[in-house]
Amino acid sequence: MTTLSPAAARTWSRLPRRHVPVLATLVLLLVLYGVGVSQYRAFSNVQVVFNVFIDNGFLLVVAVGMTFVILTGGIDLSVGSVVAMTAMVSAFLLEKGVPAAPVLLVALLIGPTLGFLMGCVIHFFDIQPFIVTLAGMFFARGMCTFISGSSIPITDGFWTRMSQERVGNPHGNFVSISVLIAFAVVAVAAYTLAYTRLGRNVYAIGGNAQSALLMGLPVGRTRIAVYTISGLCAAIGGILLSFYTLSGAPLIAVGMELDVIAAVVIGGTVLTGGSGYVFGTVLGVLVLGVIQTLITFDGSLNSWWTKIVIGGLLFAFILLQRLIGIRYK
Amino acid sequence: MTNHQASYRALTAHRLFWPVVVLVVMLAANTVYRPSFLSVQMRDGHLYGSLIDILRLSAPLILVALGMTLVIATGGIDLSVGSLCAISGAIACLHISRQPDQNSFGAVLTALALGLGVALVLGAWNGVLVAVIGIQPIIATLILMVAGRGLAQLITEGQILTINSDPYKAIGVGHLLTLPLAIFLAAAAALLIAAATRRTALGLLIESVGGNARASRLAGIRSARITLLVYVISAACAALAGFMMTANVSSADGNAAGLWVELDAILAVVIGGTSLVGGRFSLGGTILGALLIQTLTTTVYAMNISPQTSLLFKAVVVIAVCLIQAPGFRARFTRRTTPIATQAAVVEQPKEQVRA
Amino acid sequence: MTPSRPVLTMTGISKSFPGVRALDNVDFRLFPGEVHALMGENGAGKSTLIKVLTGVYGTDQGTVTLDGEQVSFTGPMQATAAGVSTVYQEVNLCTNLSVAENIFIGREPRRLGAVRWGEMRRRARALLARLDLDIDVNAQLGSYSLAVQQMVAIARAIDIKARILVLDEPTSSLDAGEVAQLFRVMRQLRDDGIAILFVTHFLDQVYGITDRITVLRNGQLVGEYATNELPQLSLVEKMIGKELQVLERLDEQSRHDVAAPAEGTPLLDVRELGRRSAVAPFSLAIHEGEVVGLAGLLGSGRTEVARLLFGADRADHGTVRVRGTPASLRTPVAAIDHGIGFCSENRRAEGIIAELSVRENIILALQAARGWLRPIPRRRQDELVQRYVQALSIRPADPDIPVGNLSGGNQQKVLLARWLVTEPRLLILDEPTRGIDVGAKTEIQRLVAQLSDGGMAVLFVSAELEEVLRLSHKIVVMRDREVAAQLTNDHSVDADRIMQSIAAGATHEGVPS
Amino acid sequence: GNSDTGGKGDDGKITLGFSQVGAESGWRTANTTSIKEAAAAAGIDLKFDDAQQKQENQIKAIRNFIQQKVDVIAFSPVVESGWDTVLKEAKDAKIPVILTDRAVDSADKSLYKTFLGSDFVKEGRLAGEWLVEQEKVATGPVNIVELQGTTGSAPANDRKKGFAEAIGANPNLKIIASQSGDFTRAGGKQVMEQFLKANPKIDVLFAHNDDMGLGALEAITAAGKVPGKDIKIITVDAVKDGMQALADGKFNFIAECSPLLGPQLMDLAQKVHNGEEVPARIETQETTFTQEQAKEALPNRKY
Ligand SMILES: Nc1ncnc2c1ncn2[C@@H]1O[C@H](COP(=O)(O)OP(=O)(O)OP(=O)(O)O)[C@@H](O)[C@H]1O
Ligand SMILES: Nc1ncnc2c1ncn2[C@@H]1O[C@H](COP(=O)(O)OP(=O)(O)OP(=O)(O)O)[C@@H](O)[C@H]1O
Ligand SMILES: [Mg+2]
Ligand SMILES: [Mg+2]
Repeated sequence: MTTLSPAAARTWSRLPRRHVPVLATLVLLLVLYGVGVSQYRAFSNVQVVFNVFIDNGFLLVVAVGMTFVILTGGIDLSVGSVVAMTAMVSAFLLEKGVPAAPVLLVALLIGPTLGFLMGCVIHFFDIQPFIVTLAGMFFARGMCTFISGSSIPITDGFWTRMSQERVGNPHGNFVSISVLIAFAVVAVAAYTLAYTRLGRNVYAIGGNAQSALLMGLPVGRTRIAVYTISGLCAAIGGILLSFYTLSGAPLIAVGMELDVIAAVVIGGTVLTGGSGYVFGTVLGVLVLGVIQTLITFDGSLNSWWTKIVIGGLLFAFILLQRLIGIRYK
Repeated sequence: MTNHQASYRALTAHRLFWPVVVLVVMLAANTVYRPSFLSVQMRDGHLYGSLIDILRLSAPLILVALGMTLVIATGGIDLSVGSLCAISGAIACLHISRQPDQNSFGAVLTALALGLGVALVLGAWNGVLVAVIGIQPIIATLILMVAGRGLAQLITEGQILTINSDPYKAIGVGHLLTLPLAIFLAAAAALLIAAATRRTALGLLIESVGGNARASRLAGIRSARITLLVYVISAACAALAGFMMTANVSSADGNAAGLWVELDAILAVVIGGTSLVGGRFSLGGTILGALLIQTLTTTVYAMNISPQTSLLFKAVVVIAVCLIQAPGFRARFTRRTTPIATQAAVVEQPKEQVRA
Repeated sequence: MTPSRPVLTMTGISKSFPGVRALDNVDFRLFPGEVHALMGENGAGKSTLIKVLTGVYGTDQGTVTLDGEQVSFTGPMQATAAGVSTVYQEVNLCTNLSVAENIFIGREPRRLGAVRWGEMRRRARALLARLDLDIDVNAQLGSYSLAVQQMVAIARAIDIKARILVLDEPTSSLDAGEVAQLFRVMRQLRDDGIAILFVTHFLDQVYGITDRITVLRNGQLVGEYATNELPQLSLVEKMIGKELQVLERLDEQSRHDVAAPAEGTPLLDVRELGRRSAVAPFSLAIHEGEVVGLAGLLGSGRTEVARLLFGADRADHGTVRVRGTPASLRTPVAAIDHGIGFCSENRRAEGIIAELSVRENIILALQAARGWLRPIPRRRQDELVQRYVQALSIRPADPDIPVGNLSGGNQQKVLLARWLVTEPRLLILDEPTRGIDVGAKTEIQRLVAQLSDGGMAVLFVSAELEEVLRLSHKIVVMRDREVAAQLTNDHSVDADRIMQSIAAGATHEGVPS
Repeated sequence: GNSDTGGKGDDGKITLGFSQVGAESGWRTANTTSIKEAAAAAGIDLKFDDAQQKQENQIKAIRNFIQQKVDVIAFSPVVESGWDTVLKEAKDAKIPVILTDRAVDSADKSLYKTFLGSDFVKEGRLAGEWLVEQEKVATGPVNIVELQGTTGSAPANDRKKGFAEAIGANPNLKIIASQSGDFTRAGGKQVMEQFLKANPKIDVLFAHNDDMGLGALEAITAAGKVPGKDIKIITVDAVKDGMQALADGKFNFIAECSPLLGPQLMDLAQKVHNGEEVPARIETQETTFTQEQAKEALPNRKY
């Protein structure tokens, strides 16, 4: 007879345990926001919060894709460049007079295609994701400069509308359409991870790829899928960025992959894979956004102090997050 | 199976065979493009030529990548090395620039000691965040990557600090026995690290921590100390590289010095055959990887590939290197010609022998 | 009752790894409605044959025929789809997922493509109840002990409605109760016409459930026999290829009844040591040269006790004295400093470092204790490794191959060797004979007895009650994460008595007050 | 609510929100310093933001300036295009915008009040014109190598363009190699080393900034050639180290790109705030330097 009834006392402490990192992040984010409000009067404007979303919509979408990849224990360094390439290709095609719909289609296809190819190389040839996606990063950035050495403005009507349409009160508080798209992506991703086989396989592979293989899960297919998803998210992010800036520039989003990875990790996803939530990623993006807003509001830091303070705030945040995590373990 | 075949097989099965092939192919391509590429002349008592340039310029990358190898072997990663290069270089240059006699040996030595000292402290900081507080390495070192750039600029006040010190300059462009001094420094560091890891048990313990951290703890390894140590070593290597970079141009540029060198270093480590997951590491492979990357950069300049396309070129080469090196790729490629039975002997063991 | 047509036929299977011929022209047949034992020493090629069957490895030569059709799986996914359900030797589950998910992942109940979590949990609960396992299906699998994980893996496999069920040492850390439960289920499945391939090193289990036996030796087929026609003795003979010696030793290995040297200051004396939500505070004294056995059911907290004593988990209660002086065992390093060694039950996650060589794995703990600045000279390493490779018959006997390439049993021996070279004063062994073949098991038992005669204290945890009884001077019985009783292992103690005290609960015999 | 007055104090002090590109070069730092000093001197409350070379960050900063209700917004665009949306928001909030250093390519010119800064194309052209003048008498081909700035950046594109236009006047002048040195000394040196090996005869080096020229200088010396004589060096910027090299005869010509926009900017900010009319485009006072002019100018060079 085997009885392993978990003591009732353990149930309450176990249930939220896996949510503790996310909850801690949420609390700390609110504290950070509180600091802003107490320091700068204009910080309490609702529009400030909306702006954080408006300004980070594309980052959020890309980070959602990265969450999939990191959950499997991989990494995708190509996202920043794919974002730039998507924006660049869109701008280039629009400049050539191609109508908006085919441009959108092409732009949305390039990212996933590249992601798919990278996923195949990673899976079939057993090459480390870091190096494959680094090559992908070189490739996509190379395509940007190859298409044009200088930035290309977008004047297309559809793009302009998407860029300048204000949802909400156009003279009061509003968000951009990109924010709605970003939320839609987040919702779809969260659903996929929680309720579909693909999503559960992602977690399984991140937990232990070899076990997942032996359990008869489609490891290869899933792995290729996550890089494709990340490519798709980067492509959507690229479109949102082109809405945001109404142009394609060869050097835009340089180093974005690091911001994205940072956001995902701050959101509580473990880099070795297998644990984390899309909601955490949303929080991670917001943390970066709020830190930046704080610094702009301060407005007294010079260039190097800006970097030092960003580093310092990041440190304080992660340290607290970690300490809370330990306490509740 | 003839003797000849067997030795060929042993050779191609060696982990570093294929990177070497790519390196040779690249040099050959350069030579075809410009036959004088390989020529080395004697000029002012030292050797002069593109090959020498490659060696000298790869010295800092080799240094950074060596430190990175150890960090990666423990299953970590160090993104802060670029900023550490900038900081240590800036500190050294700042100290020298304040001296009345910039050529004084003593002043240069103090400058180096200062730069190195600060780097060691920052390396320990990284180590503490990772090993003691338990923050994920990529994030822990990202903090210093961001803030460190700011520190470096704070030190130089955002300007490019030019110095005029021959002893310091020698670190970057000096010569010894007709060869650049930087090569000797990198080689010395490589030997030192090799001795420290392979002559002692450090290498074993590092590989053990990287291979299975939980098991290592239960085997009584003080993994926190080991982890701390590798971040410190990595910082020290970065500092030395920072001295070289700044000495090379006799000036400290807080913004540009060592920018993105962490990516190159990680790439070198990975090309060298060390897995980012941690565990077994190969210092020789890393050095080869660094040489390969520098050769690639030099090739872009020497063949005058336009800057617009140079990244595409780089992408192609990087992918070629990994593909040709990947056992999975070669297995698929050779399957048609080699009977399957002998294949297992050629194909190198991946971490877990499981067919996907 | 054997139908004429086998559901599975493997003919002329060969498989080589670099330097090792793991399978050499092996034939194997499996009929519907039979339980078929695959027997052989450690490293004989059992697991490899299974992995060839399920497509984890490709074959060098040979064919696999399933229901008369030749198949060539390229991976476990295909094998599962074709009706081959497998529990591999090392527990291969995802510890980051919940118990329920581990059972159902890949075939979750769904509606319109969406996973039905509630339904999944309900079915998981029902399934586990069938195996008589009452655990929280919502909890992360990793929070349960290895034995529980093994049960979950079995649950997963039997729920897949398969034609062939492959069980590679599923019982290695289960105790009698679970084994009986498992056998009940296996019989049901067999009666439903499912073919079961069963690997184990426990001979009584072989005779308890199997219909036929196939024996492998050194990668070669020795033969296929009907269980009731093959006496135990000849089975062992066929497995080891030598005559009888081992069995003789098995017999002469009687109860370890040298009077327990339980006087004087204990080597280790813990009072009220405990850890919230893991083990209730307990007191225990271990003397030099004493073998203390820990008995108890699955999840009774034996592993927790062992981990607390080694500092692998931190106690939040109680005091420790080593040779009379107060000590703190807060970390493994501290415990090792006090001369304690610990061999974990979970060899893959907490034991071997797969990439490192056998040599490196063996000297690891000793080297760690010396610090990195004092490497063990190569000659000394060779000496030590040589000695234990021989003493424990680790195969292949090449100290430079990665330990991950060894068979499961051989990996276990490497782990044991790691601690033996450190010559600890107290060695804590958590399921040290897990997956080890009959021959080697007696070797290890003898070694333990020998070491304890030489003054080393041993804390011995094993799911196999016989083994505990045979070796221990004192037996500590655990129940529900509490020490239920401490018995001196004299002739009055036997398996029944221990089972009784497990059932009865706190009899608190001989517990120091 | 939106009733906040943000940074605007009651003392009538103007608040200027300024978004800088970053601190990627000594030139940029001098630019920042000039603006900060001028703001202090003019009694303007400066909200400074560093965008770390990212356009996204600049847009974010401008949005935040709008929220803080600053009186005037100024910024040095990282790239030319892509500002319409956020500038429209500024316009709706009735905050005037001044561009510094680089122009933007908005079709709607009402989105900003004025542009203050240099003309990169012109700098390239000035450099080229000087060379054409110098090589008037040249009979054979003149081999030029070019060190470009960061690929894809506006100054690199424009200087390259201006220079190419100007030297088109003389078919003898030929750019035989052109590579990116990323605006850094190390980059300039490394690229120049290979140029020297690949091309036995180099007559002229055109570097898109002083720093790359200074790096190249070392490579030239190491190759046993005399900079300024064997190889003529033309650069842009005129930072102090560059001027020193020019005065020492190692460089031959520098087209100035002045970072000292501060006083002019503050002046403009005040005017714009007071609703005064300002010209749509104001170019900073910039000159060119030859070796002799450099010797004179060097002692009172600030950056
Ligand atoms: N991945 C591998 N790489 C190299 N050799 C291997 C590998 N897997 C198994 N071997 C070798 O193949 C032989 C057979 O191993 P296998 O695991 O099949 O033994 P086993 O009969 O299951 O033993 P055990 O009872 O210990 O589990 C052993 O000699 C082992 O060292
Ligand atoms: N690392 C751990 N973290 C959290 N809880 C654990 C851990 N290990 C075990 N437990 C819990 O403690 C219970 C007792 O497990 P333990 O391993 O001590 O049992 P045991 O008596 O050794 O039995 P067996 O090893 O046969 O399962 C487990 O079922 C599990 O619920
Ligand atoms: Mg086995
Ligand atoms: Mg146990």
